[in-house]
Amino acid sequence: MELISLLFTFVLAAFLGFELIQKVPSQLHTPLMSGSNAISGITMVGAIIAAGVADGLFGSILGFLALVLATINVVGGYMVTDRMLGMFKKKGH
Amino acid sequence: MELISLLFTFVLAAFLGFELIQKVPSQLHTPLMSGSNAISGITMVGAIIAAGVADGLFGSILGFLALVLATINVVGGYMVTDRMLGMFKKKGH
Amino acid sequence: MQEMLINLAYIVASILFIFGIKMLGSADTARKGNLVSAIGMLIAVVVTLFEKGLSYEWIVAGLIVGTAIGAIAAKRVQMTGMPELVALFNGFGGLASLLVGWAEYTKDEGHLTPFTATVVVLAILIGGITFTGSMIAYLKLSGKMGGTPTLFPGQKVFNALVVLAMLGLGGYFIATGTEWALYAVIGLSLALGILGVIPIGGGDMPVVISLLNSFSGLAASAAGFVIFNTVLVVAGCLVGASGLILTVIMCKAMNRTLANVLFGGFGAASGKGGAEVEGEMKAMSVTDAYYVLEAANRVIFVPGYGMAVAQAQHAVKELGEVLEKNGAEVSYAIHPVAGRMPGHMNVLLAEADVPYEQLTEMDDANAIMPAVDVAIVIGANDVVNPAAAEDPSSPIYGMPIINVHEARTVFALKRGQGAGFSGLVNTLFFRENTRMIYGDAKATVNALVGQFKD
Amino acid sequence: MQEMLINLAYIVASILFIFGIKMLGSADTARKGNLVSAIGMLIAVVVTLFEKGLSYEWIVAGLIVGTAIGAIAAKRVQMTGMPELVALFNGFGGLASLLVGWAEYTKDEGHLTPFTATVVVLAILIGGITFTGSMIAYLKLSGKMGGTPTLFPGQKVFNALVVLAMLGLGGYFIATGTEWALYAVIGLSLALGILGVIPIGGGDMPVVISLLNSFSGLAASAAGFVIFNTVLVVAGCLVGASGLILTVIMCKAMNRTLANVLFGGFGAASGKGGAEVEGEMKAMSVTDAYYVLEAANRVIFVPGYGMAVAQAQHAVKELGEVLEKNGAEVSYAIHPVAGRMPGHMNVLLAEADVPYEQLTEMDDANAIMPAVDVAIVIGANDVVNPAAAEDPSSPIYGMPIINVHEARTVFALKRGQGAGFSGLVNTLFFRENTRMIYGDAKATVNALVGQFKD
Amino acid sequence: MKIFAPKETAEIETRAALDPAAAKKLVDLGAVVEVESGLGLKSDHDDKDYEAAGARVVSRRDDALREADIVLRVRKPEISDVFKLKEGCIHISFLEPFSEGVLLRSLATQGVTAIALETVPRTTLAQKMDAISSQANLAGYVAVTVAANRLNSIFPMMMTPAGTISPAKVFVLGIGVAGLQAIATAKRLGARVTAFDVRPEALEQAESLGAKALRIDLGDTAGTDEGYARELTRDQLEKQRLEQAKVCAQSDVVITTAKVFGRRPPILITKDVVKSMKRGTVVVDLAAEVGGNVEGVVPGEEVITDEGVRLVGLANYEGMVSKHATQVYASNLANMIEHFWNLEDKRFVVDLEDEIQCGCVITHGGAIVHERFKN
Amino acid sequence: MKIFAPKETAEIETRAALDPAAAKKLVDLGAVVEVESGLGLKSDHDDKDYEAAGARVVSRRDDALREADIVLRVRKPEISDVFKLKEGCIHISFLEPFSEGVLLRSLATQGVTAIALETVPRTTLAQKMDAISSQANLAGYVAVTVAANRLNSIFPMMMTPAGTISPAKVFVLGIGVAGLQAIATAKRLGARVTAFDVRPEALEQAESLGAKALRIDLGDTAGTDEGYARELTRDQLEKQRLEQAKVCAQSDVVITTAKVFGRRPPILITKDVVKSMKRGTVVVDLAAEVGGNVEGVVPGEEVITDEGVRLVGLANYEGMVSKHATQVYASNLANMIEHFWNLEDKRFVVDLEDEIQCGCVITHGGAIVHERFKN
Ligand SMILES: NC(=O)c1ccc[n+]([C@@H]2O[C@H](COP(=O)([O-])OP(=O)(O)OC[C@H]3O[C@@H](n4cnc5c(N)ncnc54)[C@H](OP(=O)(O)O)[C@@H]3O)[C@@H](O)[C@H]2O)c1
Ligand SMILES: NC(=O)c1ccc[n+]([C@@H]2O[C@H](COP(=O)([O-])OP(=O)(O)OC[C@H]3O[C@@H](n4cnc5c(N)ncnc54)[C@H](OP(=O)(O)O)[C@@H]3O)[C@@H](O)[C@H]2O)c1
Ligand SMILES: NC(=O)c1ccc[n+]([C@@H]2O[C@H](COP(=O)([O-])OP(=O)(O)OC[C@H]3O[C@@H](n4cnc5c(N)ncnc54)[C@H](O)[C@@H]3O)[C@@H](O)[C@H]2O)c1
Ligand SMILES: NC(=O)c1ccc[n+]([C@@H]2O[C@H](COP(=O)([O-])OP(=O)(O)OC[C@H]3O[C@@H](n4cnc5c(N)ncnc54)[C@H](O)[C@@H]3O)[C@@H](O)[C@H]2O)c1
Repeated sequence: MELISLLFTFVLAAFLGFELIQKVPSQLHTPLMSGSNAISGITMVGAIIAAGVADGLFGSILGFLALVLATINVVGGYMVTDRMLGMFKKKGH
Repeated sequence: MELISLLFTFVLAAFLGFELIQKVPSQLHTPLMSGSNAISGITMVGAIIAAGVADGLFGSILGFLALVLATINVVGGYMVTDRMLGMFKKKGH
Repeated sequence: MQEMLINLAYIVASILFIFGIKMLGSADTARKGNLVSAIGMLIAVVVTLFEKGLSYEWIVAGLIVGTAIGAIAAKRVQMTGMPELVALFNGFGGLASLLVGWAEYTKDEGHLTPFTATVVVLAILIGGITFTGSMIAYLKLSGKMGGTPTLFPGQKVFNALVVLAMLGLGGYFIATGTEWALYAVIGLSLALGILGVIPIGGGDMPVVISLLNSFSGLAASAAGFVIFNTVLVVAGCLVGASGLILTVIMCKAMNRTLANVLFGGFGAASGKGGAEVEGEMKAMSVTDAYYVLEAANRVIFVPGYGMAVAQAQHAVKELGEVLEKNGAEVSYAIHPVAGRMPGHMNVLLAEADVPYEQLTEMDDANAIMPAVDVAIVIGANDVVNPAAAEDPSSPIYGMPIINVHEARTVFALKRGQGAGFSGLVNTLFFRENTRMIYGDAKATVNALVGQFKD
Repeated sequence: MQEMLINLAYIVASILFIFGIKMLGSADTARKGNLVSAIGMLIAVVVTLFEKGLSYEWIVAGLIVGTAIGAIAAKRVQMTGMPELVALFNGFGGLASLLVGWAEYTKDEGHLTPFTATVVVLAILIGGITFTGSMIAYLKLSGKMGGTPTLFPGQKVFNALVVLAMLGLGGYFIATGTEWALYAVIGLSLALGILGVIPIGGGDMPVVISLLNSFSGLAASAAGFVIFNTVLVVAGCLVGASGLILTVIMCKAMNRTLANVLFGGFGAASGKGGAEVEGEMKAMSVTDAYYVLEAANRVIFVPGYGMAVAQAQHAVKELGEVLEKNGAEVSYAIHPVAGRMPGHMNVLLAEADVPYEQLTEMDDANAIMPAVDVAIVIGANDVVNPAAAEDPSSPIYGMPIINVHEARTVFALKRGQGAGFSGLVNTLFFRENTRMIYGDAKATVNALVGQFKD
Repeated sequence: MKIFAPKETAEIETRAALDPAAAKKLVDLGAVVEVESGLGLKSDHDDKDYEAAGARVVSRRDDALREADIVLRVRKPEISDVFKLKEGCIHISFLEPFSEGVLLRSLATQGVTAIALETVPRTTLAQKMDAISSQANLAGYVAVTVAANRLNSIFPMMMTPAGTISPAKVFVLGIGVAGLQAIATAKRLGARVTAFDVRPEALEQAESLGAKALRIDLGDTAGTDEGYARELTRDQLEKQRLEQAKVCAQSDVVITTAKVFGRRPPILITKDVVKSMKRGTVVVDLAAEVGGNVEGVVPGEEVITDEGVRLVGLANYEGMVSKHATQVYASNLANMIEHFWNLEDKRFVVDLEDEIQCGCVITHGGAIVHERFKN
Repeated sequence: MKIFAPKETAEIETRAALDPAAAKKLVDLGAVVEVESGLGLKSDHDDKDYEAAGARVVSRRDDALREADIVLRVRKPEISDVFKLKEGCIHISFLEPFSEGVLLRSLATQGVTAIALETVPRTTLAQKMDAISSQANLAGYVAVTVAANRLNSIFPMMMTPAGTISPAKVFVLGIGVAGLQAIATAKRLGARVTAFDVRPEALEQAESLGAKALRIDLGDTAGTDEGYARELTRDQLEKQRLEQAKVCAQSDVVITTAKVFGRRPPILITKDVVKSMKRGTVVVDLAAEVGGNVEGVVPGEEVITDEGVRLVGLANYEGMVSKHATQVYASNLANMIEHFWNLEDKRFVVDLEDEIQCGCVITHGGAIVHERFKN
């Protein structure tokens, strides 16, 4: 059942993802990509768990590496996106 | 966890429901209402289970009644919606 | 494994519901969308029959009876009777959810977890309101009950008390599991459905049904939590959310708010006390204006000097065309002194190629005004100032005007609070049926056109 | 209870992600959207730290190192270097997912359920491709590697073999749990990321990154299945789906298909063999045309008799305005014999109030044509027939034409296969860079305008 | 009441004070309407049309003048005609009250209630009877058709196989009612139009018709309360002339419409400026009849300067479209009579308290009653 | 090669065969260009303008004619002028080849290569040298400005405080180049335009300019290969006249442009129809010079019928906008010369095989070479 619930969630999230993005003005393509790249850094949550609960040094190292990388992705991703978006002076739409 | 998954599912479905309906032409308001009313007859699934697994006559009767009502809702709902939609000659959009 | 398959089928059914709802929202695909969602339902129902441990006699009987009634009703009904039939069906769905919740309670009696107790109460409560509310809507729509709001003194307070009692008893049941409290909740929810709908006028019933439809979805979703069934949760919630949005859209098309529809009737009981107030200028967003225009059958444009300033004539012409394509009858009422030179509006509208047939002289326009759904005043001011007809102290008293205030709804497009050539205050903008759409007329009209094309 | 709270927090985080993505899609709210999603991320991360049984030394170290590197890189990067930085970050995210999958394997070694094994393989496989693919994209974008496609004979077959091997070994691992198979999958996925991206030109890298971003979301989602964590599944899947849509949108803005972008490079290796073919007329939908126009910086309209027949001048003017508002430079190229009388186009465009400054004579239009992103041919035919310049046997050979075929992309708006006044076949419509948009010109142009206003 | 419309006596006048439609309207109000035979000939209406509308066609003009309670004309009456009117007769027409002191005194002496259309207040309410506007409007249109007819080239732009014809440049000076209509008409024909006026709000109005407004900073130039322009100072005029001269030199057509209420119109275009214009330029002066905005213009004539510039100074532009000019003029009069008509008594009620009448009744009860012309 | 453009001798002609711009183009091709002094006076160009363009201004017309390799004119030459031309001289102008047999023979005898602009093929390629089109286009515009000037009322609709002025009804008969431009111009001015032509595709073209097409079913009426209309049968004409008469009776302005290649234009509007028209209607006949589409029209004049209908039969409509008419005419000629110019030899290459020259060279090498005029 747990698994099914996850699948359900997965399917609904997929549809929601499709519906959310409709017409994106071209100047937003890159920031949007960058911003959602930061979200994909959610794997950081997995990395924390992996780093925190791994048994054995090897697993811990893997987890540690995963965490470092995921953190870079998240922190860097959000900051870069914000910088990009900061550049757009509102064109007075 | 099971419960959390259900909640997750519920939340995602809610967002999806909001996103799905955007601009509906006014002549479709009634059919759309009618069509989604038919979907809300999904409680029929609950009714089947209630009618099929109830212990005690009272529970069975409750379940039976629920099933009859839900079935009316589903069958009637879909058929009426279809009739309504059949009436619209495509205005040649 | 079997459970796995059943659940996978539920996922498929949910996906079909999603597609179904989406397709129902557009004219080209609506009918197919209904079919798609029906297939989803079939899958969900058939698969459920494979659940372990079901005894089939009740089920088969229930299915047969329900199918027969539903099919016959749907076949027999007159075209004009459809809305009330939907109300009826909707009520049945709500009642079914109530019964499912109740049945679950009878099964687990006594040893309900707080969570289950909560969702049982929710399913019963929402289902009950949906049921009786839909019944009243059905009666009002079918004419078996008068369409006028039923009002009595202290109604608001009384209803509020009923709600409080219901919630209190529900909480009590969840906390203690006391049986009578549940029955009381059932009773009160049924009562509330009736009490909530009787003060609403017959004309507003479609909105009420849509809202109750949203409720019945939520009730199904609550029933899903009761029996831990995902497809119920998902489908119910989809209907709950999309139904709510639809309800809001329907309200906007009537140029009303949901609160106004639901509680407007109460106002009718208390009102008519105070003196004639000045009113206030009510702004409206372009999107909301779209919903009103989308539902309008007769639209009249009243251009003025502001249209010329904004050079909005081409945009106006296009909005006219779009409205016509949408099925509305469109004309342009030209006041003789609109603009700043004789024939100012003619020059501009001819430039935009508005057909001569659609240009209407003041008197002809005024003759049809009461039948006009929306009069769109585009940067006109003096020429639609009701003071000319109503206020003998006004310097323009006696000048014939275009009586847009007699139209059902007036949209006044202007940039701000600017006065017209004669510098007078225009009471039109303060009227009950007037909505201001602020901004440069060209931008506003273009935005409206944009709303139609998406 | 704690677990419950954590999960509720995850739900909140997911909701914030949803809002964040939605807000990122519109210029007014994008920056706030990014903030909203960042808050969601913060909540998810903080809450995870409360998970039971975590040992914190690795975690704290990892967080500090990662935050420092990420922040410094983001601060230091030049504006022009941002896209490659995004590629780099994206690669890290993919690698992180791979590592999470791997770490989970080391923990459960040997006693993986088939399901867990499957998702571990998926997380590793997608994560691996994302990682190396992003790295190549990074190198190409930053100029550390040449932007030209790297091609070698038999590339297609070789890559297909790698894919097959990877899938086969993945299946073998799932079935048997053999360790080396997993390592082989890791290696192959890393290789595939490289192999898949090197044949793609530098100019297409943004699309590749967007696709890989979608992949990294899926990898995260797979990792979520590995550790049974809902927020990972939801957020990852949201990114996966929305990233895919975004990728498709980006392709359309380049007037390409995704397949063309991904595998187009291969074609370059094989091409240029056959004789000059006639080509075929390629139709395009209004929506796809919108994506191209939306991204265009310079647009030129070339009206002809068909615009007059359709009376599309007002619509064309409006499209011009909309394009200008969108930041494009717009002009109208008037061929001296366009239409059916001298000055035919002038009359119509003047009626629609197109500013004289935007009317361009043939020679001036031809001078800028190679720099034009989109030339929109509105019901013109003879006056844009390249045969006049290229085919000495043509009866119109020697007549100067408007060289729309030199523009990057040509949209030809006409109703069907109708010839022009002189009855000639027009090879323009068969060219590689021409897209036919069939239908009455006015309807088509109006539809295009509609696409811009929503 | 008996309403009489005599034929116009000025040779140049093609309009009439009544057309059949307006006559019918007055008949419907309950008046007895008489028109002089041949009244509508120059505006394409013959006697039968008036008869069909319910009017009586009379030939004995003097008798009719003597008996009439209301006399309707286009132009000011000859003094000899004034003395034929009976006491209490209401006389509605243009009167040129600023220059016709003797006429006003005669009207007063005769006991006539004389209404001058020139001084109808320019309020929103009075616009239906504002003949100055209705005629100026047509004059603005005619100015352009006359210019198009005289110009050696065409107005619209055309990109043709034989090269591109660039659009004519039209400069409109004075953006009152006539100027606006001139702008609109020239724009319609495809010209590039520049316009100038001393009143800043008029510039916005020109833009509302798609013209380019020439904005010259002249300091304070607000109009009078009646909506007419005030005279400018010498410095202002100089600066304005300079800027205008530049535009004039590039224009193919120049149309001037600037009037100042109650005075000689200002000279906007001096001889020097005319000299600087291109060969073939057409200058249409709508103010020519009252003095002209252009130096060298001869009222009622067209002259071609040595440099090949044509100065058009016609006297009666609106008269060139006499049918419509008559239609709107007659409608103005009928609207006025209807506005002040008492339906029960079937009579025109003179009421000097009324804001509109206060503005336009010049003589009444044997005296000049209008504030402005009392002395 | 020496190219010479003499002054036009016809009093009525205001156009010239060269304007400074075209002269410059020819000079740039390497030709020696001579123009007769005063050539451009009526089209607003003086001798200095031509000199500035690199042309030589000469006064001795006869000498120049004798020496010229190419002579450019607007109208057909007098026979006396023909005999001044040298052998092999290329003469480009309108020639009226269908009626001017003697002239053609003289040109042949003299050994002149005479090009008639009337017979330039109406193909897409040749359009840049098609003077019939370029002039008809302007004539169409002028027809409307003339009508607007003559009409007693205005074209556009106006809803004014003094009532609504309804738009003028304009009926355009014959939707060739001139008809189309007339439609466009009348539409611009705000008129309601109805149009008719026997060629069905022309009706679509009228609609593409916003006019209402009068559709009469006449059976087979396809045009000739050259794009000109074919003559109609008697029955067809009758039916057509009937339908048109109805529209005419309601119109304020009627413009006729119907020509048939090489023949007298058809009578589209008979005396009876003219009688049925409203007083004040203006009829502009663009075919008047070659015979007219309207019964009662006097070429070169304007007559007013007893019923008050004005029949305008001017002879040279395009000449009323002589500056632009000259510009496009000269450009047509320059385009033609450029098209057949050999840049190395700097000469006009006569090549009767060429599709265009085959259509428009009438005489060459001492004989009439054009198929159509050989006998
Ligand atoms: N027709 C004639 O011959 C003539 C001649 C002279 C005077 N008049 C007088 O002019 C008046 C005409 O009446 P009317 O109703 O046409 O105009 P109006 O009373 O002058 O009102 C124009 C309105 O348009 C609005 N506006 C201005 N620019 C705008 C823009 N860009 N977008 C949207 N709205 C804009 C202004 O409000 P905001 O500033 O708030 O936007 C103003 O309230 C009458 O009083 C008439 O007597 C007429
Ligand atoms: N300018 C002049 O003075 C003049 C005079 C006479 C002849 N001509 C000749 O006319 C030609 C002008 O060339 P051109 O490029 O302007 O036009 P064209 O070559 O005649 O082509 C017009 C095109 O428009 C399309 N079309 C027709 N109606 C349409 C509608 N409602 N919506 C969309 N498309 C429509 C037609 O294709 P579909 O049928 O497939 O839609 C046709 O291919 C030249 O050959 C020129 O020589 C010009
Ligand atoms: N209330 C109404 O309904 C109504 C009716 C008619 C007119 N009006 C107002 O009255 C105004 C004037 O009307 P009119 O057409 O009779 O004016 P007019 O004929 O007296 O003058 C024409 C124009 O010339 C301008 N002018 C004067 N001196 C000038 C100078 N030195 N340089 C340039 N321009 C100069 C004036 O400002 C005016 O705009 C109108 O524009 C209008 O706003 C109002
Ligand atoms: N290929 C080109 O580029 C090119 C150039 C110029 C003209 N053309 C074609 O040639 C056509 C004719 O040109 P034109 O203007 O010189 O024609 P025209 O002056 O010879 O005749 C004018 C019009 O009168 C019409 N007509 C003849 N008899 C009629 C009758 N009895 N009733 C009503 N109408 C009648 C003709 O059909 C024609 O449209 C043009 O419309 C165009 O299609 C083509």
